[in-house]
Amino acid sequence: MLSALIFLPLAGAACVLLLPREREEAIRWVGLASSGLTLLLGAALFAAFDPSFGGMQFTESAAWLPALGVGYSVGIDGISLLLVLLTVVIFPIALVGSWGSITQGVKAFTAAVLALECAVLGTFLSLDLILFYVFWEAVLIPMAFLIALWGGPNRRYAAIKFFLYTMAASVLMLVAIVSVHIVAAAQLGERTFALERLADVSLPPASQWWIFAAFAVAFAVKVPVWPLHTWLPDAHTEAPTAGSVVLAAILLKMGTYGFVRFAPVLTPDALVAAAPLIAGLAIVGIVYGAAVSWAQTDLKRLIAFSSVSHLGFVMLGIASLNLQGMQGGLIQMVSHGISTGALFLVVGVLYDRTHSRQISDYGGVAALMPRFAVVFTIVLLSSAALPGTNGFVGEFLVLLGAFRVSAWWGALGVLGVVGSAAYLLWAYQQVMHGPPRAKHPERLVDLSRRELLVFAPLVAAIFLIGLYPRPLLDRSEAAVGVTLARLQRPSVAAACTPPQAGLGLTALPKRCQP
Amino acid sequence: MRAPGGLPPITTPPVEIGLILPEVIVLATALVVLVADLWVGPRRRGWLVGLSLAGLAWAAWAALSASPGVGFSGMYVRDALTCAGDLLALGATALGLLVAPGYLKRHGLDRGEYYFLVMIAGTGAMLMAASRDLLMLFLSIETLSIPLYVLAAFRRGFARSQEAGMKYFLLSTFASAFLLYGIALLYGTTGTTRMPELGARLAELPWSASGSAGAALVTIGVGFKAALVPFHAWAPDVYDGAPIPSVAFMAVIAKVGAFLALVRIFPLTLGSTAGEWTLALGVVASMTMVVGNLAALLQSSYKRMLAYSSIAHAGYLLVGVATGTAQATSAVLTYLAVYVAMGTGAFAVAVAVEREGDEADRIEDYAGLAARAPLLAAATALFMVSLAGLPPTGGFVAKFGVFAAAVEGGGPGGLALALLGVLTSVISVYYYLRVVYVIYSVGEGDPPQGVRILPCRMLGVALAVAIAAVIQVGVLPATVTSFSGRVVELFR
Amino acid sequence: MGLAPYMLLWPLAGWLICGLAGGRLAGRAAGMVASSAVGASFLTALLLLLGHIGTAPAQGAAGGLDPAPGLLVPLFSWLGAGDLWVEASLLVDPLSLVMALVVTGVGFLIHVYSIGYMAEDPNRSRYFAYLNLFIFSMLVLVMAGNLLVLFVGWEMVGLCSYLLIGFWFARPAAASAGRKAFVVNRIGDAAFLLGLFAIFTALGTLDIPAVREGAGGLPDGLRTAIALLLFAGATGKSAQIPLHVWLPDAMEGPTPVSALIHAATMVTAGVFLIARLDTLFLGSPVALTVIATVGALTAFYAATVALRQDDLKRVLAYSTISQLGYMFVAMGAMAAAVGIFHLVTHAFFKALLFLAAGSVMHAMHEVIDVRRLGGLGRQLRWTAGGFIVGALALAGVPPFAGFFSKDLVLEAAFALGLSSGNYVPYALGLLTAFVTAVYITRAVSLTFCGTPADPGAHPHESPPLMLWPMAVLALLSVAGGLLGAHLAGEPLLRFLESLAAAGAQADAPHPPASLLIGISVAVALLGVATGWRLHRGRREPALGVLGTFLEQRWYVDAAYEGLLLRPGRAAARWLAGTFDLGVIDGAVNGTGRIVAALGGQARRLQTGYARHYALGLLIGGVILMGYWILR
Amino acid sequence: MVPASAYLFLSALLFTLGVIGVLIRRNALIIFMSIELMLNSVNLAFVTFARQHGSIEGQVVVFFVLVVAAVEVVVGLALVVEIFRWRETVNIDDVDLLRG
Amino acid sequence: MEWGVFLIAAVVAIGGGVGVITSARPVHSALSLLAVLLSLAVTYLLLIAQFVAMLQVIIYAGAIVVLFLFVIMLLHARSGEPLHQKLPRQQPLALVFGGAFLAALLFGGLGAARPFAAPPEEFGTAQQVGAALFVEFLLPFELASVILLVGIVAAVVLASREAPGRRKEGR
Repeated sequence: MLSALIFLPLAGAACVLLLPREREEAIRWVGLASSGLTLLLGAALFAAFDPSFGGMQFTESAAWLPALGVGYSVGIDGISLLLVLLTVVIFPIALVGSWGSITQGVKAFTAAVLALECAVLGTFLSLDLILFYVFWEAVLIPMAFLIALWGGPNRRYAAIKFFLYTMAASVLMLVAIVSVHIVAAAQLGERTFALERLADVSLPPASQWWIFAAFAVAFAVKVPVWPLHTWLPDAHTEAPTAGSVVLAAILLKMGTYGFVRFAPVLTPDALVAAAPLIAGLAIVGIVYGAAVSWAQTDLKRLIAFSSVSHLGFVMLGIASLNLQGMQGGLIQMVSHGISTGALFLVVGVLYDRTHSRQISDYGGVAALMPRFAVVFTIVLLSSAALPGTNGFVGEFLVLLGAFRVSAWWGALGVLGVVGSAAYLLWAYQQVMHGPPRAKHPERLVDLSRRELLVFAPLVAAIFLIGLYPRPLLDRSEAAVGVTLARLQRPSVAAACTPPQAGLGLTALPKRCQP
Repeated sequence: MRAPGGLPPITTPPVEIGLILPEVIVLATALVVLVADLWVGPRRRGWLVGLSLAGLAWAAWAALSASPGVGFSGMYVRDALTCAGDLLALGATALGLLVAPGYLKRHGLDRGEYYFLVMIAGTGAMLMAASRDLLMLFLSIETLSIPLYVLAAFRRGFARSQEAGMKYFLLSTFASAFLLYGIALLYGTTGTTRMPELGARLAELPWSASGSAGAALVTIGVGFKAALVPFHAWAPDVYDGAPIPSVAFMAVIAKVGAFLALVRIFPLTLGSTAGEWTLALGVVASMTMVVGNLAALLQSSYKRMLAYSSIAHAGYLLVGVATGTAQATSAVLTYLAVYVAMGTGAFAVAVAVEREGDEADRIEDYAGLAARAPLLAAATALFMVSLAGLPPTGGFVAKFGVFAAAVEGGGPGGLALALLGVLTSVISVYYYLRVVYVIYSVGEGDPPQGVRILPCRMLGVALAVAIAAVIQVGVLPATVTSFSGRVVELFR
Repeated sequence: MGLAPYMLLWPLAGWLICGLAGGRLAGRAAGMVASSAVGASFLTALLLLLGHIGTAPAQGAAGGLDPAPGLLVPLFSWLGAGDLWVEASLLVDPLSLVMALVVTGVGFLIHVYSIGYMAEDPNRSRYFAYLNLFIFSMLVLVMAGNLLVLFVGWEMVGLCSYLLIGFWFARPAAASAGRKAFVVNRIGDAAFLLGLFAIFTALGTLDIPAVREGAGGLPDGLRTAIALLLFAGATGKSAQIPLHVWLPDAMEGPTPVSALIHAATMVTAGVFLIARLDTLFLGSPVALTVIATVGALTAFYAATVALRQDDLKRVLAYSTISQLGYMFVAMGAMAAAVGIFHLVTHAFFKALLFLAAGSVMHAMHEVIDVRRLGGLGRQLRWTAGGFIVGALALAGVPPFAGFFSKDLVLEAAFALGLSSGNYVPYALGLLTAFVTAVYITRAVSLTFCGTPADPGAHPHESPPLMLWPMAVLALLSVAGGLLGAHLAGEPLLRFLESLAAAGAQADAPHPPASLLIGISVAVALLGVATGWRLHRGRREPALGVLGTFLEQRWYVDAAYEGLLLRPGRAAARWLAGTFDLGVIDGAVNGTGRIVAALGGQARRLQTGYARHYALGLLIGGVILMGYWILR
Repeated sequence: MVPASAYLFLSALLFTLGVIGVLIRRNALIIFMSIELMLNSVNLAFVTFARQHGSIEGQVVVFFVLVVAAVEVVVGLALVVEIFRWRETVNIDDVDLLRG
Repeated sequence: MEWGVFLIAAVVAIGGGVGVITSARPVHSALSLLAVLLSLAVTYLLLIAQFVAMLQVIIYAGAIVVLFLFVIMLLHARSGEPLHQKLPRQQPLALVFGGAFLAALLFGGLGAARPFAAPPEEFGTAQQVGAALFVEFLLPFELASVILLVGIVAAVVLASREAPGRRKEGR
């Protein structure tokens, strides 16, 4: 079932590629159909998921590269379930949302988006470290494509920066993965990259540190944790709407997901030790993101920096290493996906009409586009974490979790709540309020039926999660509990064999002693 | 029968034809093609390629079915490495043959000698893998190299092609002399040129300056063929100037031969004195990765960029050799298999594009290729992604195998090499993806003037094979890795 | 579940109808729908009250009006994570019922008024949707059985306030005012949120009854900290120093909104919050002192500023701030019931004042600057009457409602002085009472007396739909004092007796009530007289530097602008420009540039000369050999 | 009897002379001759070692080196002639179109 | 006596070597090369390698040097070396690193030197070399024939006059 979920979009992409490029309508519908089917499958998965069990469900595994112990193994637990759900919901929306704006290269665009969906789902569902890494890197290609080919004027720079920055960070993770694998081979007596097997491995403290650091840098860039964020504004700004939506809604979650999924299992001691550092960076990110957002003149850049701020909350929640914090972090991931995705769609609506992202080019739009104003307001409030919307649930739990660790974390984190209201409302006012300022007011027609349909599920989700987040929280609670339980594991580092002993299967002596 | 001088008769031993059957088949095919060329009309040269491919297929079959053994007074060995080398060289040769005809026809170079030389070079590479003797290795290298000089200079009357041939020839013979002197010193130290005996005697000796000097000189000679920094300088110029089909072939076949020889020399022959060379090879590998990738960064010529990229890949391959474990060696073979496909493929793409009747070697010449030749563009993109080592292509599996082996078997040095490897890979992403970007960029100025796409059926076949291989290894790597895993038996 | 949820459902339904039906509701339809929703809600509240009183004897020990303990109505479980379990629930108890009645009652009147006031506005269905949403949110706030639910209401009323202040968003001032209100409120909310965290961390629950129960057992320091955090939240919503700056600007909204939200109901939420968690505050003398002091200072500050404001609505806004200060003084003086009493009477007379001011604006085509008004008493009799009733109530002239409640507040403040020796709140309160009388007299004089400033204007009295609500409010402003008057048996105070503060008051030494009443009355009358003397005939005495100081609101807004906002904005720009692009991103791009430069250097090694290559080979070979031999 | 080291000394010296010749001369023909010099010095080393070990291998190698040297000279001279035909130079420094 | 012969041969060889790399005219270089080859033949005789010495004289001196001379004659006109040095630092660097290389080579090479033992019977005769060639070195011998064939084909390809599309190109 999970494999079907992962590869259904890819099959859709293949179908799209087989269609002649002139038949744009057919291409669009095939694309939508395959991502829609994926959505249905995801919904079925959500329904069939057993909330009471904190381990992996629906697991599948097969040998892939047996010589090295690499396997194809996928599974889902409460943590990945939420992100999978988010993914399958966002992608059809992103596809439909770009029907109006992508007119050149529809075929390649649709195929790239679908391939991206496949890679993202694979990332969230992989239980084998190498498989995870494969999907993780595979995500970069279609995304960079989306930015580089359908992006704004500075797209090439943005795409290359996005690609190189995130890749540079993640290649170190590959080396770290191999190192874990080697220690595991010594301790377990078998070659494996399977997460569940590696969970039994105790890394010695020294290597735990650098392995955690390698993982953390890879994830932190993706999140992005301050000060590793500068690729994000450029990528967001230049990407086409669908790209921004997917980037913000889903790709950034890959980083936070990585923290939750791998750090507690592989490097629990280092995670516990580094938690204050992570929290510190998260708080800086929250405040910094908010402050810098406030000074932006470009709408997309503003939202990009708001992502830095909002993802800071997720990281703060994770760093609190308690149930509320982690659960809040998860909900915040989903919430940010929905609300920031919607914000980018909102900007996309404006951009489609006037081809400007500059805040100063707008003003008084609310009067011309009342329905749009309502949607924008709702999305904005969700992003500003107004109670009753999804954003509040996540931020509340995160801040509560953080506060329970240290009142200071809570106190500083709360600054973000004020800040987000300040810059979001400021931007909203500049764009929507005041006297109309647009050069071509006649272009600012209200939302079309298609656009309303695009926003409808997002708005529904905003309120649904805001008013009744239980279905999500219930499903993830057991898994988060299991994850946190790993951190309580007594440190067995002392009893560990040194990594040099009996590595590898070959009888050759060790080389390159320093 | 007794000679007048009263000398005893020379009884030649029986020729162990079964061992060298694959090489013999290729050689015979080459000769048949050389002769048949005299009778085949210019329009029917396609038959020659077909004939050659049939011969290569037969040779591959022979390589797979031949039984292992040592023969020719211990000069020749047929083992897993030989078999792997045969298949790699045959694959590279087949692709090299398929890539050429369209180009040769367009430029009036369509002569049977081309195919003959390609197959002889292929034989040389096969023999390099099978050499169990340093003299044999030297002769194999020459068998590989001399045809390549000619292939580089095959575009007669073209200064750049001539220059490529000249530089290649000059520097190659220069390096060969070093190699020979190294062989002489090793021979002087141990009294033999058979590799296993030589390795065993070197291991017995406590330390010998001559053995070390000899090994260093041999490294220069073989490293030259593999284009390792600082013995690489010929490669960019030669690849830049030589006709594209030749480059597509030589970049790959030279690596196959050289790295199989390096594997034969270092882990297998000198394995017991590994401490003497791991650091040296590691440093060379680092320099190769760094210089190759950095110099490729700002190239504007597609061929030249790929030339530096091939240097960089030599660096990655050498990481595997320097690590020297069975796992690393197996990874090197997998890497070579992938490189045969993606390296040839990347150059082959350029065969189909020409600007104003000549090679289209500027990267800008490929602008908007996606719109005009979507399949060709997709193939290029795939090769670039694979060369960059990104999943889910074979390039990733190849690099992953090498780096994993280095981390696992190389200690801190191996870890450092792997880190440097992945970081330089990131740099490489820049110049590979630049090509992809140019190919797919839409609406950025007019398409370049005078650029034409010239499809060719045989080229299509070559590309299809290469694509299939790159994807196959990327998605289901076990097929290739389990095969290259057979080299483990050599280490027992 | 009882009736309580329906009280909330009516305005919710009204909101949905007005919001979704939008422009399809022609004429007065939207207003009618919205008003009837709130009316229904009011009736439900009334029924609940009666039910509550009715069941009281069965449960309570004493008879009569003795209140029943609160009734917790669970709705659904909202969210849970680990030991956090939040049940969305309503708490039906005297305090919430009183608040609900005020909200829906005054709210209903103002809805009705709005039908007339907004008759010409094309976006009135949006207006009524917002208004209904506000009533719903306010009810969520006051009825909440869980602090997190309360916080939901708390933030949502802030949202409604934002939406309604910025209702005429095409006016930049309105849009800015709405944003300012929201953001300043958010600052308070942040503190509130921290208070919630602290409560949960200490007590493990956020259910209001449980928190009230458990608050007594908290250590002093923690309790003080929590109390101060919550009070900080209250200063935001209730516009106390230092977070008062948003309220005067909020007058950019439609006047009925000012009446409902920024006078009668929402701004009193902070007072309500303290009453709601009285047990928490009672145990912390430090917090109480802070509350009383801040309240008194705010009361005095705002009253003095109101002396020199030219915008009639701004006068009323500062007056509101000032009156809220009184309520906080009561809270700080452990007289929660008294505070609520003042809240109720204030709701009546301040709503009346605003509606009257709105009526003036309606008549004068949006002119509200008192310097351009004058002499309206003749043309707008009903309006002027209403305003004057409200003014008298505000000034604390007996027997108007304001007199009773304000007197009780001052009494409580005096009692505080008796018990703690801190007479500052009382003194300031008394002073404020005087100033209050002065400024409201000035407002009346400038607006309704003398000769019109603009003889060309021909104001017409507002339609009955606007006058009737004013009449009802005027009635309440006159008679509302009975709710807490000794003569009438203090029904409200007794009803609210469950508030611990009211109980605590009993232990305190009794102040000399009749003396204090006398002083109050004297001060009020003196104030009115002074005001009349100073401003008779629409005169405006020059006050020199002091006048400018007051006109500039003690330069508080300017200080915020100059010391916080502008430097903050500059800092943000610096971060976004110089630091983020220059330093952080510069490091990233710098790395790229270095690599590219290295690439250029690497290319230069390839000179094209074969002899160079051979030399390179030799050099490499020599080094390799040297290493290998000498190793 | 002349010791092996004397022959090896001569061999090394000649090899180095050849190396320097390749590096400092610009005439392609002289460069080729320098390479021949290097190959010959290798031969001397082989023959010396053959004598030292008493094994014939070293002498046989000379035969193969000779063959290769001959073929290389043929190919190299063909290239020189070809280049001379088009560029009218045998100066190796003039062959510098390809660089960077 | 042996020393005397060796020293003469060595001096001639070194002198010839220096001549090869310093002569201004290729002809002189070729003649110097010839001197080296012949003196090496003498040392081969000293090393009991009669057959090799013969090969040296016949093939090297006889064939290869003649080939060089032939080409020199063919290109005689402008085959001199220009005075202008494009690569000024090449010469000093070559000398420095050449010297270093020589040191390394001597250090390595001389380490392998051992005293000569009495040679086996018939050492170095054509018979013995031939036997080794056809028995032990059969495969290399066959391979050598392939290389020669390649050489022929290479010469044909490179030298054939039928090259089409000839034109100069450059940047």
